[in-house]
Amino acid sequence: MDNNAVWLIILLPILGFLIQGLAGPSLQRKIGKKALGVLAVLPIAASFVLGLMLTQGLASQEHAEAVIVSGGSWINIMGLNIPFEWVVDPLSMTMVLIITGVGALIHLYSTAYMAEEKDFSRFFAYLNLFVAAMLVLVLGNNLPLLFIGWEGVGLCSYLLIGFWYTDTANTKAANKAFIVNRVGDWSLMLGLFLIVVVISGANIPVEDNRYLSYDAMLPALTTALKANPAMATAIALLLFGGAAGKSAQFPLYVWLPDAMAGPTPVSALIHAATMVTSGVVLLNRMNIVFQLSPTASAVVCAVGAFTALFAAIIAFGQTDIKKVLAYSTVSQLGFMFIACGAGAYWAGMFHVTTHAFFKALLFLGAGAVIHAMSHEQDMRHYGKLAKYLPITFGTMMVGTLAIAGVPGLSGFYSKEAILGSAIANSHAGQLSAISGWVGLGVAALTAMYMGRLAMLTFFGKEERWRKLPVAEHHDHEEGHDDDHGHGHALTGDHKPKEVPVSMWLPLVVLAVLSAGAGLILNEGKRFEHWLYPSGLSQLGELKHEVPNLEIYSYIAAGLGLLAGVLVYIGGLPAKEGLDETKWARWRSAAANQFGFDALMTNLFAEGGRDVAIGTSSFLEDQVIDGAVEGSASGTRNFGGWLQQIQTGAVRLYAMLMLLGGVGFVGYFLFIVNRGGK
Amino acid sequence: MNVPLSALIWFPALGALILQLLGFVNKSKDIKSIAVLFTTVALGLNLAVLSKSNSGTYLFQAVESVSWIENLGIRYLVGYDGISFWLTVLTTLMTLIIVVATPETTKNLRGFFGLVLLLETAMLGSFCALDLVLFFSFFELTLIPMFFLVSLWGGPNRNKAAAKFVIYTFAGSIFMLVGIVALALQHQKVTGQLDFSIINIQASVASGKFWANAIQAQTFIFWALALGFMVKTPAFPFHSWIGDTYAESPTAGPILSSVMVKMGSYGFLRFCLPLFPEAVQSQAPVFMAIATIGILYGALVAIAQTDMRRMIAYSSLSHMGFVLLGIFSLSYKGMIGGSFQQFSHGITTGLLVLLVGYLVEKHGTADMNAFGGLKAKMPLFAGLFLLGMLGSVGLPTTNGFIGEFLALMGAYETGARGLFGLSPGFAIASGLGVVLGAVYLFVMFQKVFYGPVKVTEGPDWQDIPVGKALPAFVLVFFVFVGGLYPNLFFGQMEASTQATRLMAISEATKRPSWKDKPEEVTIRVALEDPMQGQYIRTGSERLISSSRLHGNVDEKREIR
Amino acid sequence: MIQTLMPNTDWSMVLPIAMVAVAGIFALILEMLFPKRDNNLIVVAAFIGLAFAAALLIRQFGAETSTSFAGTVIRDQFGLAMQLVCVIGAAATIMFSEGYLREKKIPFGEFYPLMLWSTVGAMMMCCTENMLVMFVGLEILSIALYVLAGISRVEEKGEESALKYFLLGAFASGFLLYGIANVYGATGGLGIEGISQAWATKDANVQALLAFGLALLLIGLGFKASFFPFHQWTPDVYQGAPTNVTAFMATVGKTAAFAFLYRLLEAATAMQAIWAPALGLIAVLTMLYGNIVALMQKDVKRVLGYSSISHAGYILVALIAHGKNPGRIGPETIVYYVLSYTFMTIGSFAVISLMAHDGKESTGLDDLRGLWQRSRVAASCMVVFMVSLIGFPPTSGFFGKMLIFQDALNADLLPLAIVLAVSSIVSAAYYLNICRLVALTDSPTEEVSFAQFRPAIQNTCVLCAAAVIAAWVFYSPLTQFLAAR
Amino acid sequence: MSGVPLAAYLALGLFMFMTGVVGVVIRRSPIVIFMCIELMLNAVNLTFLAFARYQFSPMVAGNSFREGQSAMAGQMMVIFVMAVAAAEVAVGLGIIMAIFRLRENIDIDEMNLLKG
Repeated sequence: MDNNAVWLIILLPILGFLIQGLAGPSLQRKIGKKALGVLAVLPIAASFVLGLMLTQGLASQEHAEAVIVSGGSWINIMGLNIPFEWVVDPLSMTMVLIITGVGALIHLYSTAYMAEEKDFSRFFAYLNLFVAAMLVLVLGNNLPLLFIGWEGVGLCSYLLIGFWYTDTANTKAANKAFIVNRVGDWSLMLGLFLIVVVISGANIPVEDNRYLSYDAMLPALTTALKANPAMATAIALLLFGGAAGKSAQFPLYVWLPDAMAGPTPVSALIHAATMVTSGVVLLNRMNIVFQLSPTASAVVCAVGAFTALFAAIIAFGQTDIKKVLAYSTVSQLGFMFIACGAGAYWAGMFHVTTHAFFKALLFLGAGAVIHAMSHEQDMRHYGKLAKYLPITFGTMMVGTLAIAGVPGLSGFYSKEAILGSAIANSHAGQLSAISGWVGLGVAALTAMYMGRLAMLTFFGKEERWRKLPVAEHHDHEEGHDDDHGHGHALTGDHKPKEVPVSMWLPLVVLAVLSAGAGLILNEGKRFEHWLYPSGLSQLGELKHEVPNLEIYSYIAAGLGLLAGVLVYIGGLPAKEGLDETKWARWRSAAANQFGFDALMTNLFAEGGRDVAIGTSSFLEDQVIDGAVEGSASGTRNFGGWLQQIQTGAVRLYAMLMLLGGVGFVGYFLFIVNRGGK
Repeated sequence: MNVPLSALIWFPALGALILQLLGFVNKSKDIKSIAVLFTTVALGLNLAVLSKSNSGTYLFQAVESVSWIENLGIRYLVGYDGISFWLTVLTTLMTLIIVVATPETTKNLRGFFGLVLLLETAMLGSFCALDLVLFFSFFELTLIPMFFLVSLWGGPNRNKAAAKFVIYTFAGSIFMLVGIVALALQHQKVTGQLDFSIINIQASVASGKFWANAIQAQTFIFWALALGFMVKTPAFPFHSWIGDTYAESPTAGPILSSVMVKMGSYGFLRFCLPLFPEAVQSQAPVFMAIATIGILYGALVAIAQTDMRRMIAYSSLSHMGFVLLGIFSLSYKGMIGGSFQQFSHGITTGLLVLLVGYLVEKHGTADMNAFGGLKAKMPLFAGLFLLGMLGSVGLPTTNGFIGEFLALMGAYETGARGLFGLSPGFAIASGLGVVLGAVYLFVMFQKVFYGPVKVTEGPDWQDIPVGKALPAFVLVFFVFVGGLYPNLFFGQMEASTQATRLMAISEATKRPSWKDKPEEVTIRVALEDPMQGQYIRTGSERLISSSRLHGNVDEKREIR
Repeated sequence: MIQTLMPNTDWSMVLPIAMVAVAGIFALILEMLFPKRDNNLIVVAAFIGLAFAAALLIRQFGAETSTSFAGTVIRDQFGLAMQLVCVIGAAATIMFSEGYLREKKIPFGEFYPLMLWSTVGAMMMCCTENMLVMFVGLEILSIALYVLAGISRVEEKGEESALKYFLLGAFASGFLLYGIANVYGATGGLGIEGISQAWATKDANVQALLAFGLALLLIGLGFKASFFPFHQWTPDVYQGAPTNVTAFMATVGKTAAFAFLYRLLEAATAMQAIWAPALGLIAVLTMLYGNIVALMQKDVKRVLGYSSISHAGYILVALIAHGKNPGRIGPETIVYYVLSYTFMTIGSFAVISLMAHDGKESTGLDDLRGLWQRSRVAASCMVVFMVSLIGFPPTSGFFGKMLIFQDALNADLLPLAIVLAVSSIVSAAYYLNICRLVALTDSPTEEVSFAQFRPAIQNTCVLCAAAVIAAWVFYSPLTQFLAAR
Repeated sequence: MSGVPLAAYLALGLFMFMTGVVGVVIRRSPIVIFMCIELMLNAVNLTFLAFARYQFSPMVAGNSFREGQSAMAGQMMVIFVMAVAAAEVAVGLGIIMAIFRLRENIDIDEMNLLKG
């Protein structure tokens, strides 16, 4: 298979974007939404097929090697050459398959989910654009290209979160997402600069100045950093800063929960399966830097572990089904970073893969539920849905068990790999082991809150929405005024209906993947050797055998699920009811993220605005501009004051002349007496 | 065809004159179309002139030298090089756009276009003038037309704004004049005759004779010139004219101004760096600090604005900060990034002002709180605005990114190496400006285009007609051309930028000079990267000195 | 002694002056012959006289520097050039006078003779190094101006300005004379060339007398040139006097004073340690005072009065620079500046004179509003003059400023240069304000419309504007011509 | 008369001059002011003559004076000063009368139409 196909992989979604973006509305009128939806899905599916072929070609070699497909040059100046070039290697292809595969499924799902939407084509335009940007991110062979994708996906995420833009809350969330990401991007950019400086400063020749292209950079960087480990830490931390922004690690995670304002498929694709994992991809790409800096790795571990725990706890405080999944995503991302910190980058990617499957599945399932429950997201109004939504229920249960780490399902294996390598390796010093054990605890928590979710949604004693007032039914197309842009709220007389095939089909496929993928990929370390055929250049083959870790995780998962079931078997406990004042203190605290988000908002958003307004109104208007205006008016007034000697009185004039003259003459004589000098 | 540069420079002024004389044309429609014709021809002439350009050399091209004032050593000396190349294009392009975008309902259209054309000549002139007095003349020539544009067609506070603009700029440039005269007198002291041609002065600077034991004078004169350029650029803290000018002028004002401010940054590149090497090296930290403060301060103040045009004004302060940052990083990447940023800032700011201008034209206000949910009413308009905004926040694949990226990288590099007493802190802090840039623009976008529809129904709220949007489309096109194929621009800039840089940082007698023989100037040697030399962290940079440009390739020397 | 009693005289030197004087006499005769007629005939006569004078001056250009009339008259390029400036100034003034006087209803024939004679006085001051001749010239100039200032006998303002000008002028000439007396006491002669000689004799008394005398002389001349403490008459008289007389005062009168100051400071180079600092201070005060106070004015003529004070300050800088080292710094700056100043000032006063309308004249700033609508030509010319007064290219004012900067830096007068820069920034404010007013299209004072717009005045404006711009474009030929190189 | 030293004449001249100056400043009637100016001029004349007589006169024995120094110059100057003074009187009185015709008094302190 000719590697130039990689161009097609990227261009097809862009083509889709152009069709949807430019011709969308008119096409929608001509050929209708269904056909338009097909047009949106096709490019992604095609890319997926191409991706499969490429991967196959790559896998057929017994040592899969990276192939660089280089195109024209983008930025080419003296001392720096940044071409358009794509890398086809296990890492990029893994991501390509996830993005296009899961992406295609979610596109398909969306065609039904967004069927009521007026701006149908706009949605798919953004979605296609996102896929394209994401592909650029993973396929680009140099950091600037990655950066294009990096900010590109940020933009699409911004546009999709704010898709229902008439609601200010959504657009605020969108801004938050973009701006918080920008902070990470800032750090990433500085990392780029530092890399260039380090390499060129060490006078290591780089073939035709491709300072930022992986194939040319990484060897040079390695030699440069070995000489100068401090720099390794610096670069590593800067890169991690970027990753933390995109992958929602503490403290930059704050944007992700709000990002749930977007349509559910968006949450599934962008904020669960693909975009948020690009930080892990970055760390894998640049793993050499982290290998060379135990310090930085330790930081990564610690942050990862803390985020995992923190988010898992918060998840208990959430009643919005999507929020629960959002925090579980944050938590799972924490796992991935634990792996990267421990040096088991492949494990990170492994979890990325499995997580892509079951988290996408869960979100889509949640979407199906929401769809069925006329866009009510509060689990407290669900209950006993299993009988209404059999397929959704079944598939979602698979997902739940997978993320809970039930043996045999994919989540188990990836989590296993992470915890094992974290505990068994000392690359990040003690911290990796600690965070490994923390991870184990979090696994238990995960199982528990997922159990909670499942119980509240599908089981229980009663159909709680029946308690809602029976409102008269009103029109669907009257525009978007409630949270999710659909004109009808959940009412007591609601009849949940199973979702159409185009929605449950993806669920089924994903369910199969979530179930089987782990087992297959883990078979004989297949995934690890696929990504890192000969181990890591510095750390070598990683060991991740921890005596009877399985047992522990069985217990963790088991206990977690059991707890979840037991607590919520009786439906919604009173002390988590609609009346939030009855809630336990810790739960209310968790509900609002222990005040962290509020703190951040006050500190940076509010505080920042105050600083800005202060600067503008005082420093600018009073001091700097004030100085200008002041000097003008001051001169004017001074003129008015000087003017007073122009009284028009001749004698005064004569007087002044006389005085001036006397002074003048006096000065002359004075000087002359001092001898003319 | 072979078009003389002067034809390009003076054609618009001629057009202005003709426009005034065509008394019998009275329908504003016809007047406008005539003006469009003139500006289009000007653009054509510009391209015709530039089509001859040789990107391989840093010598001036299409030079015309007419003896003007012998007894003062002033000549009519014009020519262009890679640095002025794209600025002339920017000038003619933006003028055309202004004329096209000006609504026919504007009062006294004849006079309006006359002034605009006059300004075009003035700007082209100052980008091409190679004689200090000639440059100064064109530089000042912009003031009076701009004064009338603002004070006759401007908003409620136009009088204050107009006077402020002119007097502020004049305040800077009068000291520049003192500096220019002092420079010529220095030349007289050294070579015996008065001379204002930068080619001659720089040749003598390059030979090291010029500033021999006159370092103090050099710093003084450098600052005298720099003051004028800082006010024009605008650099913190000499920026406070820009807010009023943007907010009170007619739409054409800020667009023109977004080109005019380039005279300042261009002045640094063209005059300060080549003529005052030691001063530039010693003062670089000061200017990096000024640039950084400008970037952050401008962004911060922009966040607090509620008037969109004021906000764009302060964003210009921030963006021009990147230009200065790049230039005074004295690294090749930084300088070329800064030069590129000049162009891209002109485009993006022009685009945003154009669109805001459309709103003002329709609704008479630019207060962002007066709008809301426009996206629902005017999707095309919103889309264009979004694209312009992306260019302004420097999203990759837009032109804004390239400039900021390279400028920052250059600043970071020089800083990290501790050259010229710089520190990477400047670049790191300036990077924050990119974040803040996202803040004010996205918040503004959210206020104006998102949220519940605040506006009344009515014809005013229909989407911008494609015809009216045409200029915006052109600019959007440039936004992405710049972002995806910047080499198009670099190709022309490289030689001149690098030469200018070497003029500033090479050691005396090793500096390139605009009098070098053409055959000595080969792109390959000229563009070998000095940053690749052996670096010594003592603030002294080893680099390929201009002797390399003259062929003997192996010789390397250190500064100081 | 014998030399002085029977001088070998070269009449051609004074011929131009004589020419103008004779023209004046002719004008008077014509006035007597045809009283109560329009004065076009007189104007023509005046022009012819001035034209001849100019021609004669130009014929002498480039002649060897020489003296005659027992050394009381000197012929040098500087003197000739300055005389030419006086002649041009007089001609330009006369050109727009007729129309103006008609509007103001003061059609007195003796106006022209007086103006010509006062030109004679100015020319005398330009071409002598002898204090007696200078004094006589000054008085001829002044006495004629006293009369002209009050020529409109029905206007109180005019008379008041005349009296003020007269009393203060006489007062000043008292100082001047006393100065001459002391210098005479020190040098024993009336020629200023004796000063350096006398100074060289390190006799304390002589030096004291010289210092005393020089100081008084500078006061007397400073009054005419309106330097800071001696300037108060300027705005009042400028406002009160008929506009054309003001124009004449502001240009020709000052030119003469500067001409003699130039020679005096050159002669007193040896004493620069004494006068340079004092005059420097005066220059600073003059520049700043004039510009700052002008900001507050409500009357155009007063504004220009104050601006003329500040311009006197600018020129003083050049004078000091020259006086400090006459060898390096020549007269070009003074001549060029005075010439361009003549054009722009007379031009702007010509525009202002358009305000006059059957007997009344309203010269408030607001009366300029909407001038554009009433006469585009006049308005555009006004803008040109204001731009030139600020010192923007493409006008002669720009090179004027630049030359002064050059001289100042050459003479190490950086502080003065900086003050000049600052004060011209201030000046921009009120000049721009005038620009704005004339260009405004919403004019409230429609009633002041130029029903019968005087072509002569318009021509004067246009010619002056053209000259102002031409002096920028053709700087080189112009200066070479004036320096006869 | 040779008993009287030059200094005495100069002192007297200076005194007269100052008297005139002070007079100009303090008096309110233009006529009187004008008289004071005349006084100044006469002080000047006295000074001239004194210098001429004492310093540069050939008649005085022991006066060694350089080329270009002459008593005549001073004396000539005096004549001119007188003549000019006469001319000024004529003009001055003319102006004063004109003013008197316009407004019945000539108190200069009441003339301040022009100010500011």
